[in-house]
Amino acid sequence: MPEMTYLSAISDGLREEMRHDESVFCMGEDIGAFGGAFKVTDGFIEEFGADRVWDTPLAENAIIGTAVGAAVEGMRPVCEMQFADFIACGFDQLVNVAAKMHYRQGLAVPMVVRLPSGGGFSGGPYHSQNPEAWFLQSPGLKVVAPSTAEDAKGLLASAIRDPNPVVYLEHKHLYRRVKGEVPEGRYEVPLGRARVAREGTDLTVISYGAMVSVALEATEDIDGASVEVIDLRSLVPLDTESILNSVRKTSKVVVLHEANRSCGVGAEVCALIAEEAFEDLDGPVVRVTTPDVPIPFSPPLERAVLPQVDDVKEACRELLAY
Amino acid sequence: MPEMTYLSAISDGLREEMRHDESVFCMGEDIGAFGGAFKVTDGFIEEFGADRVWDTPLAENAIIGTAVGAAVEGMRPVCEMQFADFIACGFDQLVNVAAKMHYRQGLAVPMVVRLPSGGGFSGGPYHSQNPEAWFLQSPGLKVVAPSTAEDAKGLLASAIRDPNPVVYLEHKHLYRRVKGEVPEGRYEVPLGRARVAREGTDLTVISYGAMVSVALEATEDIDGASVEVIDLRSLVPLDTESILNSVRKTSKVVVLHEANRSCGVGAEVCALIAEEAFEDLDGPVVRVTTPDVPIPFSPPLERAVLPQVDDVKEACRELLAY
Amino acid sequence: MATTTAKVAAIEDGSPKAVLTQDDRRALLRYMLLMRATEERALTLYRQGKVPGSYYDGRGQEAISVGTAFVLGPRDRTCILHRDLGAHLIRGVRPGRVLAQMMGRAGGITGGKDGNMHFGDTELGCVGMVSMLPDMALVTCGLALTFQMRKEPRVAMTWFGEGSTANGQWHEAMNVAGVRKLPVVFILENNQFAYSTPNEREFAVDPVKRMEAYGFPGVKVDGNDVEAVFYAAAEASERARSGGGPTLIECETMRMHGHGAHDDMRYVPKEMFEVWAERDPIDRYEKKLADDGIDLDEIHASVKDEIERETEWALSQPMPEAPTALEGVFATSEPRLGDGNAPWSHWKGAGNA
Amino acid sequence: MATTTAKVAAIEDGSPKAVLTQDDRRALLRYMLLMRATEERALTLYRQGKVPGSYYDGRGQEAISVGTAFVLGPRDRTCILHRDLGAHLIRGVRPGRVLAQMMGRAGGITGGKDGNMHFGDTELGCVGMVSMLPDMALVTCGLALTFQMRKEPRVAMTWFGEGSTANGQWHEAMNVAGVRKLPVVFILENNQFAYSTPNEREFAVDPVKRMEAYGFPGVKVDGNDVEAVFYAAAEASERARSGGGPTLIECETMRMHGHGAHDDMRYVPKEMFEVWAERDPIDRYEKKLADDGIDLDEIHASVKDEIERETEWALSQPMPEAPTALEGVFATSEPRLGDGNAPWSHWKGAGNA
Ligand SMILES: Cc1ncc(C[n+]2csc(CCOP(=O)(O)OP(=O)(O)O)c2C)c(N)n1
Ligand SMILES: Cc1ncc(C[n+]2csc(CCOP(=O)(O)OP(=O)(O)O)c2C)c(N)n1
Ligand SMILES: [Mg+2]
Ligand SMILES: [Mg+2]
Repeated sequence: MPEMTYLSAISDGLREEMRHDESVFCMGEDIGAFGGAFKVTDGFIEEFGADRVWDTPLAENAIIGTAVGAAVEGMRPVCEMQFADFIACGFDQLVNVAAKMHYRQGLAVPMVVRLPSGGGFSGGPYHSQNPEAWFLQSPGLKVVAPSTAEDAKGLLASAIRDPNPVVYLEHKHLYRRVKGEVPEGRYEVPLGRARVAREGTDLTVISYGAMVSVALEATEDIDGASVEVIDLRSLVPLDTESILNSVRKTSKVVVLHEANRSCGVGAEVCALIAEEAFEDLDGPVVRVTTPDVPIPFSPPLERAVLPQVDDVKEACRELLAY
Repeated sequence: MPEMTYLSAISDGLREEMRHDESVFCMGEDIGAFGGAFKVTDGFIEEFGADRVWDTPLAENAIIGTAVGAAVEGMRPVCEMQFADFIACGFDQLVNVAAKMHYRQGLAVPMVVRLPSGGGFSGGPYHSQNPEAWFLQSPGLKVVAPSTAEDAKGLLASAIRDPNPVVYLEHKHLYRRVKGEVPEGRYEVPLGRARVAREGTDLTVISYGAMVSVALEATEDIDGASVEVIDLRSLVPLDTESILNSVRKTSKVVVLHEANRSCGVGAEVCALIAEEAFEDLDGPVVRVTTPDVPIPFSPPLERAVLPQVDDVKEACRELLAY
Repeated sequence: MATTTAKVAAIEDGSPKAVLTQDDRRALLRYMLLMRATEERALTLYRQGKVPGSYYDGRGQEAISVGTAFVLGPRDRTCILHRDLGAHLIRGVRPGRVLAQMMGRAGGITGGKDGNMHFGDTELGCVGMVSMLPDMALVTCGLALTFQMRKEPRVAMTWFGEGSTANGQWHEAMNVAGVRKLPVVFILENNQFAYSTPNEREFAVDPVKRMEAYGFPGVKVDGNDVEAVFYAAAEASERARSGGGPTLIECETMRMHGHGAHDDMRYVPKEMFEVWAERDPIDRYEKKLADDGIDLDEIHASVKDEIERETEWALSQPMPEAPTALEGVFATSEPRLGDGNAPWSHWKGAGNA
Repeated sequence: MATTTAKVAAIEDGSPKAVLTQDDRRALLRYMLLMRATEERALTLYRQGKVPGSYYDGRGQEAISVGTAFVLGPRDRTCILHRDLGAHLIRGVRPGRVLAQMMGRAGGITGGKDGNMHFGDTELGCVGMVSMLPDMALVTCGLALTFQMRKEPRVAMTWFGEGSTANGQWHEAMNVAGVRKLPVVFILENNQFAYSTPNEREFAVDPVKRMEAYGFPGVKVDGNDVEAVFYAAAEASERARSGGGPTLIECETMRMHGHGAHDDMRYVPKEMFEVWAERDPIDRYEKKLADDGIDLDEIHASVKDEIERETEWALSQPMPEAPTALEGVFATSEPRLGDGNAPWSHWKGAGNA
């Protein structure tokens, strides 16, 4: 298997689906001539033409709203928000039109909204957000957040084939940092199945996206403890079985994510555990997240708010000692 | 003290603040000549004139964005969304412009966004939503959700006086159903303080908004158990002390709200308890919420998704027996 | 590119290709009558407490949804709004299903999931409206984009009120339609009020004047003259179908009922109603057809029959089963939009356009 | 109401009241030079790895922010965008604080909370931009609304690119400004590209043509002629200040650098740069002033001195303390916007407009 970056795995997955299926097309700001702000669609306009690689006007509701119309007519649009932060500008079409379409009218809306998300590189308050929790509070949307190159490609394929609107969170900090073996050709990583990133018996760290590698690094050696790391991969549907199985095994849980704390995905996972696995717990369910602040620009400030390896280490140590 | 409906308490509070302070003004669709879709501002245009009771064009970002500009220049705008559901149309200005203003630039944004929220009267998927959790995931916004007439007036006053953008959730189902004694003249109910709606020792039901009365009715008599009911009133800031104190006392908690389940306020409260009060718990932390579905229109369907008195009774019974 | 009346526009490119037979004209009147009768019956059911929630209708605006939708071919697609019941009826929705919809019955078009006019019969090619206005204008652009990408001679049509033109999504839709030259027809219904808000508080200048700057024609017609509306729509859809791009047609009319049944309309000057009552689109068309010797009684009778039958059917429908409330949040298959009826004689035997 | 060039507009209502003294003209040139020098230095610091994140500048567009902001009075307010450093400098922001801002230093205007051009010196009456475009246009309307409600003769000014005119919020801002006749001046900088997207993919027709339908003047000027820009802005702000309502001024120009420092601009035809290099706003104005016998060397020297001093100061600033990252999410007091500098001789002694 060839080795690819997370970024090229996304491009490869998108290219494969577009080659395989005429109805798949992409749209977004500067995705054509420029190949996208992060070059995910570099070379696409040359291969697929300007119709299937549409450089849209600067209008996020227009991107998502026209995608909905195309999707109900049988196309499979893949929308790119230039940064995940801009989803707030297309929010209404996503949560009110796309998300509720099937429940109200029984129409499928096979579309994907790609969100280059997350911080860690001085993007500042408007180029670093992790908006996934908004979508968990918006019934009708599926949500995925790959952490590896292989999953990035496989989950994108599943998202494109899925008959529902899928929010695909691609973490910018992983684009060129994460490399891995990626199968050639088309394959799907099913939505709704978590991945055990490392087996363990003493404690479980549950995470997704960019924080998975932080979890692995932080728990590689904590005084020899055996730490299990769960990569959720898919946030809607959430793989509650895998979460609960791991908790039953280790009885101690740290939930880790980069998004803000209040009503984040971590809150949902903790609530799930506190309700479904109460008897299996040997200690409090601990969250390590970005506090409830915007993401500051300056490196020392950003470091101070984003979860660091040491924060996770400390949380695990305390819980192990509990 | 005069008795007022929840609705007239809101009107009264807004009128008092406008009489007291020239810089307070309101804006929204059909709030002038028509007095607002729910008549909250009935008679205002006659008393305060068309400038301070602005019938805006049909444009939610315009309402919130112009309010931000007025607020930073020293006004205290009170915006009305005709239904809370339409906040999705003004979402960007609220979460990106208003919410982050002070953190980034140190400017105060003393504005209020009134959201007539919630279901229970066949409003259907677009006139019944409870969007509060979105705002807890948007640092920089304060969020309140009164359940009584007295709090409705007092919390609105505090929201208007607060130097930050405050999302004020007024539950439509309470407008004319809830009555109570309301002090005359100006007074404030401080933001960030929960209210003990009923003292108890065996179990705590934590709720807010329309579900507080459901909690009280459901727990009036459960085989003689002593059930404490906490009315959060304010969701940001969240009164974690009151929550934890009650849990320490009763050791059993049911969290109840009308909003959807995943990443809702209930998830945050459960996570808080699972982390901070683990040792005090004598049972799982149980959530009673609307499942992750849009709110259907037809009465039997709507009843099937919104939390009912019996659902709460059953959850409490099970937990008490635990 | 100039903003013109339908008539002038027609003259500009030769007399209109569109032709109405006497049967077509009977049909136009019948659909207007059917719309009014259905809404009157729905209002009665509402007053009897059989319609939960709120109630909205298009009283006085019948000529617009009927005159515009009448031009559509089977494979054209629609996003129909809350004042436009006539468009649903023309595409083939039975009045009974509309009444059942409003009563929240299982037999309603959304099976009780949504209410009032928030529906679209997907089997007849309609993507139902959402409440947020004018979001469907962008969805319509997406339907049209698909026709364009597939090189299919099809048209997407949608409707919106004048108040909605103040919203940012309206602009994004017009701009996208202009940039991509999409095969779409926008029907702007200026019924003088947006809920209680009059034109002058929504915009400084008549929105039809904006169209030139979006790069496509803006046409203004008498919205209470069903044939004027029809000819303008026929020309616009012909243009769209043949690759000429979008058109916006502003139909001047008056909302003769409140925004919803709860609305006392205290904000509307009495005289306005008197003036506009004189221009009732149905009365006017009936006079015209009567002068042409068309038998109105026959039409009235058949409409009355239909409404009675349909009401009976609607009332016989059960409420939905509670468990269905939890079903259908996610799709597991991909049902396609179906084709709609195309009653205009132009389409007879034309097969699928 | 017609869309016209600044010159014609000026003639229409008599020769412009605005007058530029030789000192004013020296100032205009100096601010343009200061903007370019500051940005060149910032780019150097970026290349040296001292500027985290991304870097954006307004190379080639200096005449616009300088010519427009120069007309403002002390109590006027601004929402300044990412190509408009000149406006910050005119209002009184020191280059050093801009460099510190870009380097994420404690001495930067946002103290490291935000970066690059995402700032505004509130003590000088600027509400800093957010990234979402063109959100500030609505915030600017809110500032203007306040002046109008308080009957104060003050103006709010903001800037945006041509790509931003495709966004719904742009429309909502124009519409609200037109309906309320707000004292606001909108500066549209058409620099040919929105990131990589050329005009024809953003809109079908030049956006300045839209203004008539919003009910206020749209004026188009040569954005590389600082005095043409100034006179258009002076007329517009005079109109706004005297209750005449909003104006939009489209300034035709060219973005001579990439969207950001990372952008290789492979999408820009080479010839375009050559053509526009000929029109460099600073070169053109220097020729003009030299012909008028103004000593350019003196100006160049003072700009060079200032940049050196300011750079030193900026580099001497510490990074912010980590704990400040958690501070300031909520306000506990209500600091007011301060007044900005008003270097135009017109304001000398005029006190607060
Ligand atoms: C985005 C949005 N904001 C507010 C509303 C609430 N609302 C429903 S209808 C209406 C007035 C619409 O006026 P217009 O567009 O003229 O259509 P009409 O009802 O007059 O046909 C309003 C404000 C809405 N539906 N959508
Ligand atoms: C709502 C929104 N969507 C996307 C972006 C990303 N983005 C930043 S600048 C830019 C191009 C802006 O073009 P234009 O308005 O012409 O301004 P210019 O940069 O050319 O001065 C884009 C798409 C944004 N800032 N805001
Ligand atoms: Mg209207
Ligand atoms: Mg540009």
